[in-house]
Amino acid sequence: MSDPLTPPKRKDPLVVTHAGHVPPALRSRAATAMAARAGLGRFVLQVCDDCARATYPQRDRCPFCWGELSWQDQPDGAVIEAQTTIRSSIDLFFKDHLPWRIGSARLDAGPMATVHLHGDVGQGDRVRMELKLDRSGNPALFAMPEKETPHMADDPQLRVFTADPKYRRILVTDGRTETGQAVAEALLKAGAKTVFLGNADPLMRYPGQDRIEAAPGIEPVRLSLTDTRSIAALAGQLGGRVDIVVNTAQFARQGGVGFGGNLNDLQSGLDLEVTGLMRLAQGFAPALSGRSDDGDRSAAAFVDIASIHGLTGRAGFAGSSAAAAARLSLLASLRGEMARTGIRVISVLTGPVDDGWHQNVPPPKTAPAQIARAVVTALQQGQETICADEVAKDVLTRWQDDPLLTIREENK
Amino acid sequence: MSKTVLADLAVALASGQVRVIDLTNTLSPDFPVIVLPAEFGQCAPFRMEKLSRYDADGPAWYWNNISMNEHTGTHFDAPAHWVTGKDLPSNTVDAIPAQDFVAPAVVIDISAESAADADFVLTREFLENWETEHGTIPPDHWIALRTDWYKRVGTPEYLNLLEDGAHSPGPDAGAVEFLVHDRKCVGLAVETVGTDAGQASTFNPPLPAHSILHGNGRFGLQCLTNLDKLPTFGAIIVACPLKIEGGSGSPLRVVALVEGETA
Amino acid sequence: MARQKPYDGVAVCAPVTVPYARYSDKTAHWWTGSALAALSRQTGLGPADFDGFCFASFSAGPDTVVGMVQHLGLSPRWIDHIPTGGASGVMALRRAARAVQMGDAEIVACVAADTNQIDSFRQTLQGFSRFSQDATYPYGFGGPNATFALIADNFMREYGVSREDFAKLCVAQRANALSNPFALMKKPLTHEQYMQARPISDPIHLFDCVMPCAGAEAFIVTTPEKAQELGLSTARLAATIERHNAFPEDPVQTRGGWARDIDDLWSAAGCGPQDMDMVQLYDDYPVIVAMQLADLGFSEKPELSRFIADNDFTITGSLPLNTNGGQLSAGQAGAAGGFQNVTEGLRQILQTPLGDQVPDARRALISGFGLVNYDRGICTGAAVLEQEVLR
Amino acid sequence: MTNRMGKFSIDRRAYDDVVITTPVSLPYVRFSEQSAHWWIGRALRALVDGSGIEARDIDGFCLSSFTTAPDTAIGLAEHLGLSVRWLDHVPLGGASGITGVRRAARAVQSGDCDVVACIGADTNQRGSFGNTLANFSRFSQDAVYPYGAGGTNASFALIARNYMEQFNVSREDLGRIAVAQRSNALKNPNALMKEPLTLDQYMNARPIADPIHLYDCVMPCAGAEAVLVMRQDTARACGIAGARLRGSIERHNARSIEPMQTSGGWVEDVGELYSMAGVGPDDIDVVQTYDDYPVICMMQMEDLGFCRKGEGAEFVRSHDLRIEGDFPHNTSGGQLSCGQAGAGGSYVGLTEAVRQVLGTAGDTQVKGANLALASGFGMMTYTRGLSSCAVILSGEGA
Repeated sequence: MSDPLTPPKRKDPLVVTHAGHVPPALRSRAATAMAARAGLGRFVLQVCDDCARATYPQRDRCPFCWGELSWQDQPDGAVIEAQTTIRSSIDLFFKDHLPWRIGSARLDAGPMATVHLHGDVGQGDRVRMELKLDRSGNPALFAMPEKETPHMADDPQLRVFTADPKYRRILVTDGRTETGQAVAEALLKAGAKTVFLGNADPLMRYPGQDRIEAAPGIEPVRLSLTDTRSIAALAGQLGGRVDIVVNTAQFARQGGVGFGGNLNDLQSGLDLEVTGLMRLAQGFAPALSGRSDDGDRSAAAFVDIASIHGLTGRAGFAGSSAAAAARLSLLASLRGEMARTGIRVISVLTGPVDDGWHQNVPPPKTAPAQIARAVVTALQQGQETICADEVAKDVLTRWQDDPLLTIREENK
Repeated sequence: MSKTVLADLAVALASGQVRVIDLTNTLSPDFPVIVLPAEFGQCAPFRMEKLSRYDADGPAWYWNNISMNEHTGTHFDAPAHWVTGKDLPSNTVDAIPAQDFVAPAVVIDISAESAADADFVLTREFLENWETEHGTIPPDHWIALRTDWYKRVGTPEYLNLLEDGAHSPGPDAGAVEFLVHDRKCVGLAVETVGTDAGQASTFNPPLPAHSILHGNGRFGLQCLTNLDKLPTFGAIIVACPLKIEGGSGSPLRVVALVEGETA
Repeated sequence: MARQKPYDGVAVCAPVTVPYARYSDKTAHWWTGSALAALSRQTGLGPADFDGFCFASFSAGPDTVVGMVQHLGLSPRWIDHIPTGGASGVMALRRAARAVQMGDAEIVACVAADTNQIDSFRQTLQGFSRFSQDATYPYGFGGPNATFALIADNFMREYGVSREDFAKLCVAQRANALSNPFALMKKPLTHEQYMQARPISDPIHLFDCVMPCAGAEAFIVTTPEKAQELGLSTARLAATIERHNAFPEDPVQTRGGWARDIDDLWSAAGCGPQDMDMVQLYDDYPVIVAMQLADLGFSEKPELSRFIADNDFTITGSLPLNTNGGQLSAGQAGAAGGFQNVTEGLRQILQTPLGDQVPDARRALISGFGLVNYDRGICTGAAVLEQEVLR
Repeated sequence: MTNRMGKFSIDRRAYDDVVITTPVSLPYVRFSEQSAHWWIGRALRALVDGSGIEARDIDGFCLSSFTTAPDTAIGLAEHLGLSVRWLDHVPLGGASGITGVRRAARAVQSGDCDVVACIGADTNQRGSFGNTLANFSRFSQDAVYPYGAGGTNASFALIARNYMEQFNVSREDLGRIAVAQRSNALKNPNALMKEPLTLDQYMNARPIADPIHLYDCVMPCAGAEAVLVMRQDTARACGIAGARLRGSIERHNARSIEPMQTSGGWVEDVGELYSMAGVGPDDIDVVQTYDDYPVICMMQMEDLGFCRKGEGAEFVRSHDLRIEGDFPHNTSGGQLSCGQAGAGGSYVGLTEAVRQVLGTAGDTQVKGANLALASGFGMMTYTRGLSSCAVILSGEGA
């Protein structure tokens, strides 16, 4: 079993914050393709289109018959054939995390692989492989116990690859919405120490305010994503203490483009969701980055919840989808920036949320609780992209398969 | 009026005999704006993005881009703001003669009543009683409603928004009709976020201040401060909205000129 | 000085060209695998069947030959890594031939492959060599165009060769390319178009330059017995030469290493320039083609202009030159550009051309030239291939 | 010995009268501010000085180095003014030296050139070791280095642990190899390690990546090793003594489907090695294995036929591996005690083997050594050493 994580002690103000490093980031294009799938929580290997054998490390051609390779989900079982504990490393990141355990895993899928080891597994063990992302956003094979072990998630080596909310202090940007409240509650339930819950207009009450603000662990804060000054003020106040930022801002309005679109809605949506995301990132990303490897208390993730229709556009919600598209684009760039500092950037993709702005949309719709679950799962798994619900999953699957077709379908 | 009036005024300003009172709230992102039901277009609050501040984006200068609604912060309502005034001549801020932006004010103090009842309604009867006590409201004056509401700025009690809507004092139709038709007022100047009472959408007719004032070519001034610093009679209000082409209103700096020691 | 021993017991076969692409999102590893897959289709051999592997590429980094061996599942007992660009084809041929002849390997796959991603060419140039980093690219970053402009300027003045002469070579190569379905250039080139092309770095103009692209070339070197068993047509390696950093004392390059070893080549081959049915010369620039025509014994340098005028370089002409169109018209796939002279020569004498067949082709002269480390190409090589058995 | 030749029936031809001469080992330094170009130039100079052959008569050049980028062999030829008619670039790490000599031998034997300078050299500037590791191969970039960046230590730890468990090898057994080499190194003035090493010290060394401890690891350094390869007639004409190349093998990516490496590519070809040379393991007087880790030395003792697979531990227990012992092994101290000069390390055993059979090894000389075996192993591109090679040399009297 793993030692249970203990609540981090208060930081000694005289101790220099540990500078964040990331594991070696130089990878091949094929490895980067693996990362893209790892980010979705898939366990994939390259499989030959001709001879159907799986291969690893990442190749560009099959080593058995020189056929073309494609990425496929693979059985995730493996056996650890050998293990070692690295006690000396010339890499800054690993040097900081020594001792570090790795092993040689014989994957059920066929190939041998060098893998990171969970504390509860060792030589001879059957394990369950997970394809994680390391702190530089690159793929990492991680051997987990085959069956759940006590405090499994608290394994210090595993926690390097996740952004588990346990004992972490988290900013949720918009407590005025049902989604924001559901996310805050789920994070507390998952062990978060504190949730700073944003309120764009503390002078105005909001539904559910009394209940959520009374919840233990909730600290209401003034935060308006459309107000640069309020973000600067909050970052100045909390920047050094927030470990995870979850942006739940949403401005969904019905409307077309040439017909029935509302320019003010578009502007408001862009200001809140797009410019607001950039304001939030500018306020908090530097502070998060500065604490990306600060032991138990390290900053871990920046989460953004956006409509899946940012990928495709959507008839009837043109402006909202455009804002989501811009938001996903900003987030992709932010992900690249944050990969250099070791902060995971997570996209939670949703279908139409079951709220007042989607009253005319037939079900299935996304319940705020589903979004909250997805946020927690992504953080616990260290996943980069997660679909909160069936609609998002469906659109993403179709989009991965044929983007242009899906764009047409969603805009009919 | 002799040709020395302005010279006299200059002397009076310099000597403090005439003082300038700022009736304006600071434009800031924190200042609340009117809230309409969510399905309507919403009034944009004040927002400011720095362009440069003696930095790489402008080494020797400091300036900001700002954005807001025409009705954000301390602001002026032109007759075109309301449907009742939509066909009047010169009903937008750019078309209103500049002459109309400077006018004397009469201050009606309903602060005690408002403190006692946030939904206090100003009636014709109240005004007539007031005149009995203070004298007749002269024509061509701003009617400044002192509620001391400005002291609530920065608290939820300013908008005072409960589940059934906002609660703040304002006139009923009779009062507005009286002020417009019988007293020929320039407009209504208030400290609350609107010239109408918080609950005025439930009045019959609804929103009488907006409806009657603008329908008769009169103006509104909202979100004022310091009305308690003005004399009942004798202050002159200077309220020049931005000259926005076809604008329905405008944020503006409102000042009052008051004489002597009067506080 | 020892003379080269004959290449007894060596068969060259199975030329492969993977169709070029102007830009490719694939890696050099992929292109190498494509070439091996093509060899496999032609021979039925798989990864376990090759016991020798010879590799040339600029864009496989950080891998070299041995990384490629692992990547592509080979388990050879002889490998060679040839990072000499335009000379790599002839060098691979020589190395593989000696390995087979000496019993160090029996079936050697020789592969050159390079990808061309959107920014690869600039990056290759940038990281090309220390001398180029220190002493040529800071002088205008003209790449090889600028270097060869200096060589061409000097050569043209020294030997009375004109752009008109180069035009004839380029126009002939383009004509040859039109029958090659894999050539990237699909339109005819007229003498007039050549002359009026925009200047790149005087006197180099547009049609003097190759077009960088992605592609792969491969062939097999084995024993005649093995080739027979596999049912492959074979060519014999009659003679080869190779030279590096020859004539460093020449102020500007007017000759390549061939000039030092040409007698060795023809005496070992037992024939001469007049016996060649075609020449496949390294053609990064027409001035280098002209230089080879002289250094390899077809003409004296002062007579080059007349020699060019007197000959027809098209496939059916008096001296077929770069019958696939050469790099000038087929494209330059990095190090694979240093292999296409071998594969094209081989295809012609094995009677399996991509495009039109050179009539009665039995002997091909292959010449390589490569690696502008500083101010000149410093690797040169040449080989004479002869048709042996057609199957 | 079983001949493991598989489907390839072709016979390796003998090297006839090819000889290896002029072994050069430049004194190593832990860190060097000089470039690899400088070290290579210095090695060339030592070859010229040591052989009396003039630079312009060197017409073949074979280079191995990790630190010449962006240059390769050809860039160095121009840099150092060589004009050659045969050139090879051998980027095979620990297998470079022997592979390079094999190529050079075929070139001089075939008359493609007369004298080949074979050089392995690397500089070691602060950071260059990490740089080499980080850029070693695509597989290491994608699938090894990001798993702890333990470099080869971590990868070999996995091999060693598996090997030790499978074949019942203890750390003491491996320690014997390291301790004996240190004893040998003390007689080699060029060795970087100057202090004796006891088995206790070996056992108590700090762990690096279990079961690899400090004295299992080599020390990266700067240096160069070199030889000349030519035909016997050329050597005689120049009055240089040379070691005859009796047999050699190489192999890459052997047995890649075995999950854990327990043997190197030697097992595929070792029969041919001895049959080419016309001798057997018992005839070898001195053995230089590639010693990036003692466990790899033991693997080679087995794979090269000195004992059977699984008997390596017993073999080192029952033999004295020192210069004066009954199985003189890595007599210069090897990389474990001399230092590992990058690709130069691939030549350490070779140059020492040449010196041994020529009787010019000085204080490390094994008495009466006439037949020497040197082996190479390299390119840990992923989880195993990809390249292996070996050579048998004899003195002129043989």
